[in-house]
Amino acid sequence: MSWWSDRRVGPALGSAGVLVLLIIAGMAVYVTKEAWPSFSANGLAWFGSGGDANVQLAEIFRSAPPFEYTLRAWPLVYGTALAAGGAVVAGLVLSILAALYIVAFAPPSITRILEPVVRLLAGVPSVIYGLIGVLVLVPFVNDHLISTERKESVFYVIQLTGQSLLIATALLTIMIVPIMISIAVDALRSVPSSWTEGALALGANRMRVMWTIGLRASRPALVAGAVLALARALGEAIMLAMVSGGVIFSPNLLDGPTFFFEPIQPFAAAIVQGAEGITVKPFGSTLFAFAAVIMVSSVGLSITGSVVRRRLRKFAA
Amino acid sequence: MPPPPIRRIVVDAPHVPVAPPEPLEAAVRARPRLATDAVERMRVEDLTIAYGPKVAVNGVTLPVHQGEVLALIGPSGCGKTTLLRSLNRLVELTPGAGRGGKIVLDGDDVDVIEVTDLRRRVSMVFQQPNPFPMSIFDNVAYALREQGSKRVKRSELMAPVRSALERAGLWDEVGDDLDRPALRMSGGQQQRLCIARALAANPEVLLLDEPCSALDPRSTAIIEELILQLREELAVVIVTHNLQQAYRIGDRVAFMYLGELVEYGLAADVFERPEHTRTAEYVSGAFG
Amino acid sequence: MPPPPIRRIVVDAPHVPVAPPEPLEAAVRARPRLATDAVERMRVEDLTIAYGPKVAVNGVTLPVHQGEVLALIGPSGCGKTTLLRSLNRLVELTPGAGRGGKIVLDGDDVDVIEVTDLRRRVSMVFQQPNPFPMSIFDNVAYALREQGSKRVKRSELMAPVRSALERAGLWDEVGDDLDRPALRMSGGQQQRLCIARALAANPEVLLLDEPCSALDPRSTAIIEELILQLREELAVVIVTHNLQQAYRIGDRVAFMYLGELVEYGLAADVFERPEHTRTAEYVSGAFG
Amino acid sequence: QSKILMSGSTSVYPLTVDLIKAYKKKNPNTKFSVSQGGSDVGIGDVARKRVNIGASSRDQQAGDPGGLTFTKIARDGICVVTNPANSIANLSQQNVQDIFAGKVRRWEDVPGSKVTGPIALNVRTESSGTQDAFRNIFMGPSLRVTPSASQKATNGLVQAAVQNDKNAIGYVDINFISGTYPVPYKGVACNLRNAKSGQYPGVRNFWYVTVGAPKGEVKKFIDFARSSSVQSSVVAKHYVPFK
Amino acid sequence: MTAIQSPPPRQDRPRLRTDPSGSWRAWPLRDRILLGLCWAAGLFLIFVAAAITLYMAFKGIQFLRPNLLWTRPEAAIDQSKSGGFLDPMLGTLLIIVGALAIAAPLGIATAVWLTEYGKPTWLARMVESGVEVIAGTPAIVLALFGLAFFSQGGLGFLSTTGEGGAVFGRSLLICCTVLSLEALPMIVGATREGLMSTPRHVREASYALGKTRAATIHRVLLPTARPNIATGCALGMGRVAGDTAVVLLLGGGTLQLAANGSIPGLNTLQGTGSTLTTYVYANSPSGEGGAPEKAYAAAFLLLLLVLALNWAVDRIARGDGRLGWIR
Ligand SMILES: Nc1ncnc2c1ncn2[C@@H]1O[C@H](COP(=O)(O)OP(=O)(O)OP(=O)(O)O)[C@@H](O)[C@H]1O
Ligand SMILES: Nc1ncnc2c1ncn2[C@@H]1O[C@H](COP(=O)(O)OP(=O)(O)OP(=O)(O)O)[C@@H](O)[C@H]1O
Ligand SMILES: [Mg+2]
Ligand SMILES: [Mg+2]
Ligand SMILES: O=P([O-])([O-])[O-]
Repeated sequence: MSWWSDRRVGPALGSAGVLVLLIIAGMAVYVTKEAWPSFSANGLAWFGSGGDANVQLAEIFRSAPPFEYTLRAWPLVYGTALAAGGAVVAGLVLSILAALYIVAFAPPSITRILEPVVRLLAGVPSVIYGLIGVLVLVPFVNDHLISTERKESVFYVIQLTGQSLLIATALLTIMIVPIMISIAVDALRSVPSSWTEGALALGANRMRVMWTIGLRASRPALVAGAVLALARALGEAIMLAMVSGGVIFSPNLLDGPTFFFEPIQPFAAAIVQGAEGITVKPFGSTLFAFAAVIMVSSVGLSITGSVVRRRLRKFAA
Repeated sequence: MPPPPIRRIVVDAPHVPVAPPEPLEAAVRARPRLATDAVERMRVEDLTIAYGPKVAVNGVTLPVHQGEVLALIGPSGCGKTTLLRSLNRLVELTPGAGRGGKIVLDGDDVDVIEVTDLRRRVSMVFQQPNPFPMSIFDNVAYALREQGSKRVKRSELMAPVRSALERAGLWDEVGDDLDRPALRMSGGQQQRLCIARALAANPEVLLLDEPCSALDPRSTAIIEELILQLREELAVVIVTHNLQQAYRIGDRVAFMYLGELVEYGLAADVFERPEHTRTAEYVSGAFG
Repeated sequence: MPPPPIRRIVVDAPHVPVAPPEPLEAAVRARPRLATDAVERMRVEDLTIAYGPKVAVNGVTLPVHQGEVLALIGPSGCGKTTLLRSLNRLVELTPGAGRGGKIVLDGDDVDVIEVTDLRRRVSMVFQQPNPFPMSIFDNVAYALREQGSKRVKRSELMAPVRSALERAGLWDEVGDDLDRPALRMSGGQQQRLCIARALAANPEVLLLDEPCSALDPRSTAIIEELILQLREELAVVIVTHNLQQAYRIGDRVAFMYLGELVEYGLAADVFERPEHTRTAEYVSGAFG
Repeated sequence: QSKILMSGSTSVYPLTVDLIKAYKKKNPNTKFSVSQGGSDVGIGDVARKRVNIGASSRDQQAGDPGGLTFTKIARDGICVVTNPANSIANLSQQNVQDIFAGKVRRWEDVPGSKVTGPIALNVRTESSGTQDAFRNIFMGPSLRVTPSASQKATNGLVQAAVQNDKNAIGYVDINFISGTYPVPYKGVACNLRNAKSGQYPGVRNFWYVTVGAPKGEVKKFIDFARSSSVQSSVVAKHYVPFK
Repeated sequence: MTAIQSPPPRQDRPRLRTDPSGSWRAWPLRDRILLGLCWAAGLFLIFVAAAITLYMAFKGIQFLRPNLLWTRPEAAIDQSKSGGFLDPMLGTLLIIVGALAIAAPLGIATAVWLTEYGKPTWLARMVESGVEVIAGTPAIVLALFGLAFFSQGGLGFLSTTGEGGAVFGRSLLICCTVLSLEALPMIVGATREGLMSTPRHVREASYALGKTRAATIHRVLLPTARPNIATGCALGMGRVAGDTAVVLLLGGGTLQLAANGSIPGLNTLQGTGSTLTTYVYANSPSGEGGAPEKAYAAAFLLLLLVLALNWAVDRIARGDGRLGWIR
């Protein structure tokens, strides 16, 4: 049998794919194993609210054997959802407009600038976003946007320092918007030109063509983009750890505009924040539980996203 | 067994007259000469279109008459589609496409007509049926809705949609369920839907780019008949690679080769008494 | 001005004989009848090919004779390409494609022949010229080299490469610079290069899928002549949508419609005395 | 040729690097590999025998794995810091406890404050040695820092927060006070001199942690670090000798 | 007969129409507002990118001293003595090269298998989803997984072992291994894109000449897809260079590259170290390094690296204007 026989090369290449699967399986097993004590000690109440999560984490950290695991992680769930959800909603609007602009309306000279710009924004390391956040944006917001009255209005509950939902969401939006733009642009560009030209030939203007045909046909891709961006937002750790406030807190919508200036702590940021204590058994297991939650949700999201995208491919053909 | 002798294509040979398609011969001979005073709807003057450095249409001058069907023929890549798409300025969508020369619609340069207006007046049907992924009704109503900026009620649109479907000979087949997705129709129906969609805006000129090439004989026959009916109300330009079709429905035929207009004239003249060798070769099937 | 009368296509009408293409008439008439004892190289028996639920070829039985050109004609989508691709089992590459029936090469079922062997013996040229992005020499030598390797010395390969290029009539044009990238050649040259590439492995059957549809008349003529020369050494099957071409070079013609073989016979018979209405309609240009 | 693997506290890391430099001058054949990750990482690593020495900036506590020996190698000051715009003359232990426990929430209510408005509290995360020391020394075992305080993962973040906000207060390692105002505690200014002299009470311990008593090369290195000459030359530059 | 003679071919190039949208003035108000918003979104993105680049350039150039580039970082309380970032730069390079050396073969093999073989289908679909899953798994989760996984017995060769064979489990090599997972989906995606965009008839021409798939891949497909593979690698390298979380947890946190083990070259990888990202992190207020000026200078270098990789992607893709594979 020759070296270039398919019977030899096919399985050899296929084993690379199998290796990928093994890695994922390993990851799921290890993270779950490490996280298990935290989940089994709390049951479903793990996701509920009650008590102060900051205090609970401190107790977990300090506990002597037999270890303490009690945690009500709702504020973390809520903080994650707020930051990621807010970023995805803002990102959806921004990315749709920007994608339309790139595909249909920008002069070629600006498209030539915008494409590297989008790629650059995707490529800027999160530590640089964090650096700008913590050294520029946080002091700015603290000095100019949060009045003393506003601080005093809530200071028995939480202190406002500039590290806030607002900055976290804004930076997160900038970080995920390139993914959404790239998917939206690809989708808009792959809308069959027979449709767009057909609409143009009927005398519709180009904006209407993009709305009634382009975006309509790209809806699955927009959903897929949002889903993938959401997965990315859930997992962003370094930047959020740097700007999101360092205290586990659930911003209260009833506080009006102050809501946006209240700190949050998403799961991923909490992991970075607590990383120094990872070897302390109950605390480490709690951090792994955070990771497990992120892992399960992002795996779920990316599978959803790929299913939607596969649908899209079928539909485009 | 020895192979049969080789039969060469004689390139650049003097032309030999071509017989018209047999089944139609009688009808063609009986056809009255076209009036020379037919109203000129559009006129292409010294038109040149280039995609970047590649010249696709080269100095073509051509009139389009009301009440006639103009058939554009020529081998693959000779610029038929490009010429057609320049008539409603669709060619401008291709990045890098440039235009020289002039196109006139009813005496106005097409460049000064608002482009969405122009495209409603000079409507186009494509080679592949391309209904939008919406209901039949929404497809036909598309041009009507996009005309104004306000939302129009469905009931108000019903009359024009019905009339367009009737003119396209589709009402009897689909009139009872206009909410069906257009993509569920058969190929021939889809193409007629596209014609109906183009007709809904009451165009003055109808452009058709190989509208039957993806269709079966029955659908082809229906659409050919439809085109002949429509020509009473508007000017029709049709691109086709089916020479018999050009002979059957074209009142005038333009033969293009390598971007240039080689021959233009009445259908019977071009097919039976072509002036140029290339035309004779092409209509006799030596290439293409 | 009243429009000229409508000329209908008469669907399902009794057939009317079609005249052969005028310039070639004399040659065709003079052509000797084919010997009925021509060696049968391949045979397709009750072949059915489906892409998922869509049946593309339906119960076709067809012999392929040594020393003859078999021309497959039929409207777009009727399954010509699919039939051709099943002869060298290329169709198996399409996911979801399924086959029923039998294909025989020199008495062996193609399923029992090693597939890489089969494809060397039954070689194929495609509609689009598709030379690989390498030099002319490497393109032609591609089939000669061992799987995937580049080790064989150039000098050893020179003789067969030269012979293949000569048989494809390309040696005179490119023989002096075989290291030129193949993609820099003209379309007609590229297509002849693809033929040379297919010939290099000394196939027994040559399949051609609309090899001239992207070419100009001069290249078409060269390739047609080439095909007629090749048929002396091997069996040729050609798909074409140019009826005149089928008439010119086909010894036998098979007309397919909607996946079925409607008519099969000597070229003159199919074109002048078709047995079926559909064939008559198609060769007279009523559709397609 | 022997090799010592170390990991642990980020606060102890600069001191460890200095100690190794000094040690290598006399013992060039000993190889070191030092990584950082936090006090608990050091303790965890050494307990699992991944390293020979774990560095810790916090004292041993009940939850730590058994069988570990904590050897003190230096002491380190912790300062309560405010923005330079708020140069308070003095804070008593009561003041500090009230502020950090959240009892007093306005600068108006803090004697000697130069600013008004809400107090912005900056504390360290639970896993940090500085936080541990602050709790033990300033707050006492029963009082806890208010949970609404902003928890910073590092001294640098506290420092930056205090630099940037005139209403902020926090506590940092004595080496991170630049750009802030170190508040005199119990009437004693927070500086290295007062810490060395023993007048300044806010002092914590740096430990090298081993499994069982130090042995062999490890013992040699730790003994070297604890020797009075090294303590007065290397350690005393930025830290407080442990004796 | 009214045959019209075509005029001789024109010599001048036809005039170019560059702005087919020129007619927006005639649009309804609603559409003009939307157009305005589109412009605003596009310009906003340019503004953000320009602001980031210019701010980092301003700060970076302000603080970047040549000697920072070739002095080694030191742990020192006194910032003037804490050295430059030679080691983090080398660390970044090592990690890029190492991660790519693992991800490229694995990714290309996976992509080729998926597009060219893909049998059995269920396995292919699982692998496909697997790659998606890896693409969607956050770095911090990968880092924690690495922390738990690589300190297992038997994996000591990746880092170093303490007494009794306990595996230390943190090293540059482990960073490379984990980070290769981040680069993997990009390489797989780009390679697949390249393979799939190779016209079907090209590979069929090869099969039709009796070549096996393997031979076709080797001689025809991989050479054709080379630009895509290079693009995927460049994007993957950008991703690896920009990662902080993994190196923070798995890099060991030494400032200098600290070799471990006896085989020269490999021992650097087996040892601990830092990269530009962790250096920035450590010297930003977030770390204990406490030298924001140096953080800015290093961040500027990091940004230059990202820009260079972007430029490479642009060059490789020859501005065919695709934004794909950013994720
Ligand atoms: N977007 C484009 N960019 C560059 N060249 C193009 C483009 N579109 C068409 N061309 C070239 O312009 C020439 C004319 O193309 P056109 O589509 O008008 O031919 P056609 O006569 O309609 O052919 P067919 O019968 O195949 O439809 C061709 O050579 C083609 O390669
Ligand atoms: N990969 C495929 N999957 C599904 N259906 C296919 C596929 N390829 C071809 N078909 C369908 O099979 C039928 C026959 O296709 P085929 O390409 O053989 O036609 P053809 O006669 O060669 O047409 P043409 O003259 O346009 O080349 C068509 O209806 C086509 O839509
Ligand atoms: Mg065309
Ligand atoms: Mg075909
Ligand atoms: O010494 P720390 O653990 O507070 O950094």
